[in-house]
Amino acid sequence: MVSGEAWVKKIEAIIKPFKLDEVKEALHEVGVSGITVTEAKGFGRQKGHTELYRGAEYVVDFLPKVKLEVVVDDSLAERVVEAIASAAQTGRIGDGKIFILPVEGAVRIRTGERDADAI
Amino acid sequence: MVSGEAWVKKIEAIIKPFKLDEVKEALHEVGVSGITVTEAKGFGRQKGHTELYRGAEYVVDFLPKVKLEVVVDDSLAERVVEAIASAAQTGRIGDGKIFILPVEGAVRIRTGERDADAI
Amino acid sequence: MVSGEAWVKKIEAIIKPFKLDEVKEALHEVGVSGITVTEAKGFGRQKGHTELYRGAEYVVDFLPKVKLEVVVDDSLAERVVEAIASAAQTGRIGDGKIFILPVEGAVRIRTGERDADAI
Amino acid sequence: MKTWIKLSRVVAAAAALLLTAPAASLAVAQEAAPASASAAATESVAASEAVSESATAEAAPAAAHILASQKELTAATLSNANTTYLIFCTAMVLMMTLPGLALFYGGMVRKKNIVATVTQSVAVTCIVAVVWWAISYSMAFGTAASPFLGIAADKVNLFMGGFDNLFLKAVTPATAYSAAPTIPEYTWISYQLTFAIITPALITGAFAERVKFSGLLLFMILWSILVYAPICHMVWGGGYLAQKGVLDFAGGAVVHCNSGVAGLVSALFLGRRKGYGTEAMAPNNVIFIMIGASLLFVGWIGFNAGSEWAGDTIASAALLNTMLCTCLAGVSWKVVEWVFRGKPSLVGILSGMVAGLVVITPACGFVNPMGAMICGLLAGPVCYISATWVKKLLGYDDSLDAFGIHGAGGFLGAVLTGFLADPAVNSLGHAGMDQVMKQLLGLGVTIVWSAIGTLIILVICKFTTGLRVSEADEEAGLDASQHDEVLDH
Amino acid sequence: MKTWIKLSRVVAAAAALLLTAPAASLAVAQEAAPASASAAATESVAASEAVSESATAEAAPAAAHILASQKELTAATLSNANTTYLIFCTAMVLMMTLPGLALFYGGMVRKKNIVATVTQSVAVTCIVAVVWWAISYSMAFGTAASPFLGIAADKVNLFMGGFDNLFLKAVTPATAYSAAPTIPEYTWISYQLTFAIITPALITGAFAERVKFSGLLLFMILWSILVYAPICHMVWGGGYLAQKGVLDFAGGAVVHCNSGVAGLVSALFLGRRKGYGTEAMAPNNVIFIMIGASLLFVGWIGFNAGSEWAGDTIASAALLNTMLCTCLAGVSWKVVEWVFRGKPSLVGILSGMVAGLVVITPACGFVNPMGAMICGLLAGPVCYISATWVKKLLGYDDSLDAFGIHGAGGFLGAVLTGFLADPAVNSLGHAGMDQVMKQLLGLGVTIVWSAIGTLIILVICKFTTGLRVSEADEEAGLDASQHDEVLDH
Amino acid sequence: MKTWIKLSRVVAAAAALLLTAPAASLAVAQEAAPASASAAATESVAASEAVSESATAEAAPAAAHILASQKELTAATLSNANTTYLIFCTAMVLMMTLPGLALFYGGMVRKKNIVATVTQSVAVTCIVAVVWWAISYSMAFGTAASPFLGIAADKVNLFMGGFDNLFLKAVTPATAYSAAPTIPEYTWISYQLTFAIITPALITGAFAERVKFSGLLLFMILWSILVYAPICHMVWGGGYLAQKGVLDFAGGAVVHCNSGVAGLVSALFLGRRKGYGTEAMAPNNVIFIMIGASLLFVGWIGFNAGSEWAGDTIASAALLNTMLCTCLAGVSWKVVEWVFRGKPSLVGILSGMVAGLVVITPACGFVNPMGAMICGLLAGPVCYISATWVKKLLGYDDSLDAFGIHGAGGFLGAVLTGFLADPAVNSLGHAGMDQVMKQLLGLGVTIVWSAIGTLIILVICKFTTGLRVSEADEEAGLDASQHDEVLDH
Ligand SMILES: Nc1ncnc2c1ncn2[C@@H]1O[C@H](COP(=O)(O)OP(=O)(O)O)[C@@H](O)[C@H]1O
Ligand SMILES: Nc1ncnc2c1ncn2[C@@H]1O[C@H](COP(=O)(O)OP(=O)(O)O)[C@@H](O)[C@H]1O
Ligand SMILES: Nc1ncnc2c1ncn2[C@@H]1O[C@H](COP(=O)(O)OP(=O)(O)O)[C@@H](O)[C@H]1O
Repeated sequence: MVSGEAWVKKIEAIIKPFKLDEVKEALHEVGVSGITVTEAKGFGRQKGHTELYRGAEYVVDFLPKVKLEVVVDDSLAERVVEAIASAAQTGRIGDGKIFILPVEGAVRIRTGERDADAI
Repeated sequence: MVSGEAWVKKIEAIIKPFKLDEVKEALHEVGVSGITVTEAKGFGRQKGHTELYRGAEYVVDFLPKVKLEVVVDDSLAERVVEAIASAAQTGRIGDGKIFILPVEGAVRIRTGERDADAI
Repeated sequence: MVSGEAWVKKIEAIIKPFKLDEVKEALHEVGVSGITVTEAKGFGRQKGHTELYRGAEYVVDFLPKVKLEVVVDDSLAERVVEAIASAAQTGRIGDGKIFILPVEGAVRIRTGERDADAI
Repeated sequence: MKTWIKLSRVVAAAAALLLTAPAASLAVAQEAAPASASAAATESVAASEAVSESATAEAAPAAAHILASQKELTAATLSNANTTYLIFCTAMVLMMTLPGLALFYGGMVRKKNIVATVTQSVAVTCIVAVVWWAISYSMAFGTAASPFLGIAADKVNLFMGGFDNLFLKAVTPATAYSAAPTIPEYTWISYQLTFAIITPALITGAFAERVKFSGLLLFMILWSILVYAPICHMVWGGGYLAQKGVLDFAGGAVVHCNSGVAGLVSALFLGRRKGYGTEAMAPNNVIFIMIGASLLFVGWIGFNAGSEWAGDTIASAALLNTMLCTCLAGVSWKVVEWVFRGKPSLVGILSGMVAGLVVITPACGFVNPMGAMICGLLAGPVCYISATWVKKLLGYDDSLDAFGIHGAGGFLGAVLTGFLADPAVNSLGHAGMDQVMKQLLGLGVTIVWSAIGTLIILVICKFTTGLRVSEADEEAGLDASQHDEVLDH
Repeated sequence: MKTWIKLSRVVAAAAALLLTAPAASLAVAQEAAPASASAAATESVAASEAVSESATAEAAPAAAHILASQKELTAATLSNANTTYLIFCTAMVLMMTLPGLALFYGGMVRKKNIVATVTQSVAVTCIVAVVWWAISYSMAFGTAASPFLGIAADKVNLFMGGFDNLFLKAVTPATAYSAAPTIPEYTWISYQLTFAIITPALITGAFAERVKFSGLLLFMILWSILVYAPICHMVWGGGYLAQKGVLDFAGGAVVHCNSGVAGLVSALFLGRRKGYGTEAMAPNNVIFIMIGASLLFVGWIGFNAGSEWAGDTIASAALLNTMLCTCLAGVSWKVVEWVFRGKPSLVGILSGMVAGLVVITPACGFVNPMGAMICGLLAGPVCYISATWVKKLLGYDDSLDAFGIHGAGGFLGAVLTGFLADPAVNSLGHAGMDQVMKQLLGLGVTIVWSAIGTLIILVICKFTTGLRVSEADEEAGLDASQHDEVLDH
Repeated sequence: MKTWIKLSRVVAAAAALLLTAPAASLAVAQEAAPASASAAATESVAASEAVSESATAEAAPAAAHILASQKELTAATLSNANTTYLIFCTAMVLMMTLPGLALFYGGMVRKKNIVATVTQSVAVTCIVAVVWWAISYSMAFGTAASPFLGIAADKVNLFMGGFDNLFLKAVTPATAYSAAPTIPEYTWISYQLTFAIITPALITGAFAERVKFSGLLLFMILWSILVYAPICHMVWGGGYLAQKGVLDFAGGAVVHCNSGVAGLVSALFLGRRKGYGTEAMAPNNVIFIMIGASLLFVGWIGFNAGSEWAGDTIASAALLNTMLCTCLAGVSWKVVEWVFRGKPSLVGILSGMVAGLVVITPACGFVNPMGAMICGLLAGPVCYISATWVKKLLGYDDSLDAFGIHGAGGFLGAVLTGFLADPAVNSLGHAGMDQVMKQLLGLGVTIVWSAIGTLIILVICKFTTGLRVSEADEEAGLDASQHDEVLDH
């Protein structure tokens, strides 16, 4: 079953946490029915802050981000990317990134359905 | 070293949290020796709930899930998928998904071993 | 835009939490400008511990790990892998793994830049 | 078949409880003769009360246990010092439940049930206060003046205080309760309310992670009325057990044994949690457990030393005994655990401390510090065994050890009181086999009443509100399914 | 345009507040005649003070409300029992703010603001103590001896205590405050300080998640001096409202209505949080809310019963009333919520309990337990409506319901006191429409003074330190932007 | 080589400590003459004790410092008010350690060590209580009747109370301690126990994140006996420093300077944590720090005002002084931090408040409010400098600033007491250079005794149980390696 051919894509997006609701709405409109979200910390161009406790200095350059994973049919991928990109944008540094990865197979655990049917 | 050829697969599974122990056991039996687990929130067909605090309504449609990542040899992939699928199944909505992704290289940090030896 | 061709790689590393700062420094030196980090639990050769609460035994074989994700140009991938591998190494069991995955596209949300420009 | 297993467990439990009956009846028999003497003594005490009390009210308030009635309070009898004492003890015992017990229990369940578990302690507090005001204070500390269901008033008074004081209607700013004649009854009601709250709240530990919220509320209302109030009256309200000379300084039987047994019956009746024994059910937050246990410790000073209702020598003994027994029990549990488990755990030391607090509760105002150390030395190992080995052996799922610690510890403490009471500390105390038999009588009656009462109430709840959530709700967690409110968003 | 909306809201608020003015002026008019009589009475009381006090000081300390002055304290008049009482009440009320309120509010905001929210309670505590020492104690509890801005001393005294006691310079180990003549003034100052701390701290609930730290500090300093001290003096320092016979046992007007109104004005002035109504703003940690609310409950015993300044019968009534009203309000909010929301929530029960605590505050030392139950029955639904429907309707963003609960609850409690006061509990209490009018007068003056004072201070802050953080800072969270200190690393 | 560095550090520390010796010996010399006079005075006081005490027991309890002995307690001498007072103070000081200090320290370490850090406070509480009962109470507050190691009893009594009261065998319900003759000795023992608990518990801050649990337990047992008990006896048990007229109201030297110095020596002896200075070691939970600091503040009222052992005028002064100094120190630290760090932090304000609490501890019952404000103003900056710059400069790793705050603050407070004591507040107090010299004597003796005693104990532990965990265990965290119990599953 592991086809080797990637008709399905995984879109990973790192966004600002307070944009999650808007992005979810946008994805919903595009027709995405499933999303998985993880809390993450991001390090990038956006500057963090310095914490000082009783003389000890800690540079906190990891900022809170949210990581979204959406697996969709190839045909939908571009629209998903655009939906995320526009909903998550503030124009300020640190808005985040979207990555597209190939997926070779998918299974819906409840039913055992495979690949395109599974997502 | 980055071979470009994907003899190794990464199996990602989003499952219900209380199924983690069973899935771990199942994977152990199949011969998987390493698993990485992250807490996640899932949005899908399974309905969440609405929270109301002093008049303000919050739709909590992200439900707690656990994300498993297992990197295995191509030959083991199908068995791993099946082991997860059967151990994580409750038959109720929200059981989750399994995705198979290609991996182009692997390293064991401790020893520097590469690819198949590393996992 | 989704090229299908993977000129860009995603390096995933599972490391010991207290090595994060060192690895970050190492990546910085190699020229990596963005990293995403997630807290994870790892199961592997490294042994966990057993917790006993009032007679009930819980085998805690998932140990705290940190998962790093770095998306870089193909050309940089090998150096990134080496940087992580050497910075994260303690030589003791449980040091973790590095995986290389193909990426088919990337977007910087703030600007809409694509692929290599986006990372 | 499942029902069958459940039934058989309940039967087994009933059988186990009946085993205590012989001890109880034995004790009753033994007491038959002295009882009349004691009754006579009681009367003569009552007769000389007017005299003795003005002279020694402060010196021997525990004597008032046996003489339950409302008294007039005047500017002359009011003591600001004692009232101050009891007001603060009220605050401290309240703190034991909120946030103490709520956190102690909340930290021990899995994360998906923490909000629900905490809510149980909060809701029990609210609902019991209302019931106390409406009904149960009258039943616990009233004096029945008229027959009830054809039973003569003085017989009724053996088991409950009657219904003449519903809605506190007989209480005024100028009344005091006979046991604490220098303190306004308003404060007495408040202080006793905090005991009436924490006792049922302790039972929630046996229900945890699977009980339906509506069922829990109904259970608690009925239990407060049918189980707590009568047992409280029998021991502290001048009822049957008080007259028999049972010693229970701050609630070994009334509070701990009572709630522990109710917890055991409930745990057996509800059945185990889904996944019990196979799934990991480690505490979600041991820091919350620590905060909870610490506030229990601090507040318990108001519980134990407070049960003297005055800051005097007996209260001082209760204070020191409480601190010593608790700390030594923490050490003794730790040592046992270190030996058997390989490493000492925070939850272990804290469990030992709570065990010590429970064991010293009935004894604290009767024993001397050496007695307290003996209690502490035994508290750790005995409750360790009860909460680990016995629970495993019998296979019931008393999630947070309401029985394992409070039931067993309360029993142990009550028995030890009979062996260790030192008249130099408290003239009402007296050690010896006869006292031990009295203690067993008190425990037997408490256990039987509590077990039967709890069982009846459980059956009522099962067939009305329901008691256990559905499997899917249990899997999803009570937080989401019962309250639409989760800790992590 | 935004400014326009903001302005119009402020105007609307001002209008709403003025609606209360007629009631107030009406009450003032009604009081015009009896006022002189009352004043006369006051004088005669003052005259016979030397006699009456030694005889009845303990029996009727609340009378001292009207007689504000410094008294000599000697070994003969000092009461160790009462001093003990008030020292512990001080500790308990301190615990209400730290860690109580800090956690109650801290748990309710989003995670990115928890540190900042908690810091606000801590910083307010520190800064108010210094201001209290330097200025506001003198203004609240001093007695002006010289004219101020050309106003005669006795007129000044109607509104504030003057500046003769700045830096506590007139306080010695041998002075007592007339209201509590058996207790050293040092303890009185400490106890009252805890009230002066929690009142402004309550307002931070309306500021939450968007206020600039420096702006908050300036606001709090000015508010302590210009709003809290005068209102405190008017009601408790023997000022205008005390003389008018307004009943406010522990601070329905002084503390709750006052801070609630200030919160409303502040919320309107600051405008809503970014994302209000669209973004999810669920509490970050309901367990912290529970700990906070529980410690508020426990500490409130020191607040309410403590306001009798002695552990006597009235304190006992305040204790029991506080417990009953709080618990019933928890139940009544829960029931309303269960009906309208489908499920009861932990935050709901806790909110109900806090509402009950607020409502009983002015009444606790005047009503009987039945009165307390009436307060509790109403507290839940009324504050539920105010904190949910009214807030939604008016569209202001009072983040943590400083107004919704404290404003509305304080108002309700003060009015109910007028209806329910029972002279059998407290001879100073008296129920009836005339008393209700007095209560409305007290509320009217408090509301108007608080609203106008707060508005002036907000304007001052806006144009000096600034009041609201930048949009980017609000997005990033106050923890990072104001304190460089976040909960999760 | 590593050992070498370690050794050299220890030597450096010893040298540093010896620098204080001249001050001490200077003071000793200065005291040589007046000492005999003072001793004579002491005797005469002792002679007239029977008379004076019944008359002035309440008025001047601190005088009893010098007169250490057991007294008879009768119904006539017992004060319910004072006993009530001390029972609650006991509960409050207990709360300082559990859960206060446990959370304060637990929140400051990294997440992998939180359980272990908290366990340290809990375990110290348990173990010290047992040691107190068995040995150290006798050594601290007993009176040696027989020679020890050939030293005459009266000489022994200068440094410790002897072994006649092991296992509390001389304590009965009818005894009181001479310093608090109106309170049962049982309560006295309990109250003093809470001090004996928190002092070593404070030291765990210097051990944090690298100490072996078994080593810690052994250390604490020995330290309680060899360091705490003698120093406590010297200052509060009528020993050498009491006779020299050292003023230490609530424990500036006995508790804070003592534990701070022990912490410094321990930190130097153990060496730095792995990764110190390179790895991020930010506090895992500032909210826990806030709860801990707040409960320290609240409980400290029982610590400071409680050290008067009666709710009187001096206690009132101690109460107000504690609140003012604490709050101002919170402000003054914040200001310094705002200037040097750019933003004020929650941990900063809380550290300032704890610094203020420490500084006012020896002074609170001797100074007036203005004096307290001076203490507060200095507490912030001085402890800020000590906990940040000095620590950095000297390079030792006192993880949670046991020395930085308690050592420095205790020293500062003790010295300021000599400058600021106001006889109007407490007739035993007296300001001036002579008193300052006495204070330096007290500090010198405390520092030298504590440093040497601690060093000896550390060496013993190192070669028996071991003191520091292995590198791998330190990396994995103490929670997993010492207790098999982690916060996050
Ligand atoms: N090369 C990369 N690999 C993985 N994650 C990245 C990479 N670059 C950026 N990120 C993630 O995107 C977030 C935002 O990136 P940043 O450089 O701060 O701003 P911008 O998105 O505006 O370019 C980072 O915090 C990090 O989580
Ligand atoms: N297309 C998808 N991409 C990523 N994750 C998905 C996707 N669809 C579902 N998921 C994840 O799987 C979980 C279960 O999916 P759901 O639709 O609720 O039920 P079911 O698994 O029964 O189809 C979701 O909560 C989400 O975490
Ligand atoms: N096959 C795998 N797939 C995914 N993660 C793995 C795999 N093998 C190991 N890991 C991750 O790497 C961590 C370290 O592995 P482990 O076997 O304990 O030691 P080592 O890295 O020394 O071989 C594990 O805790 C797990 O998180």
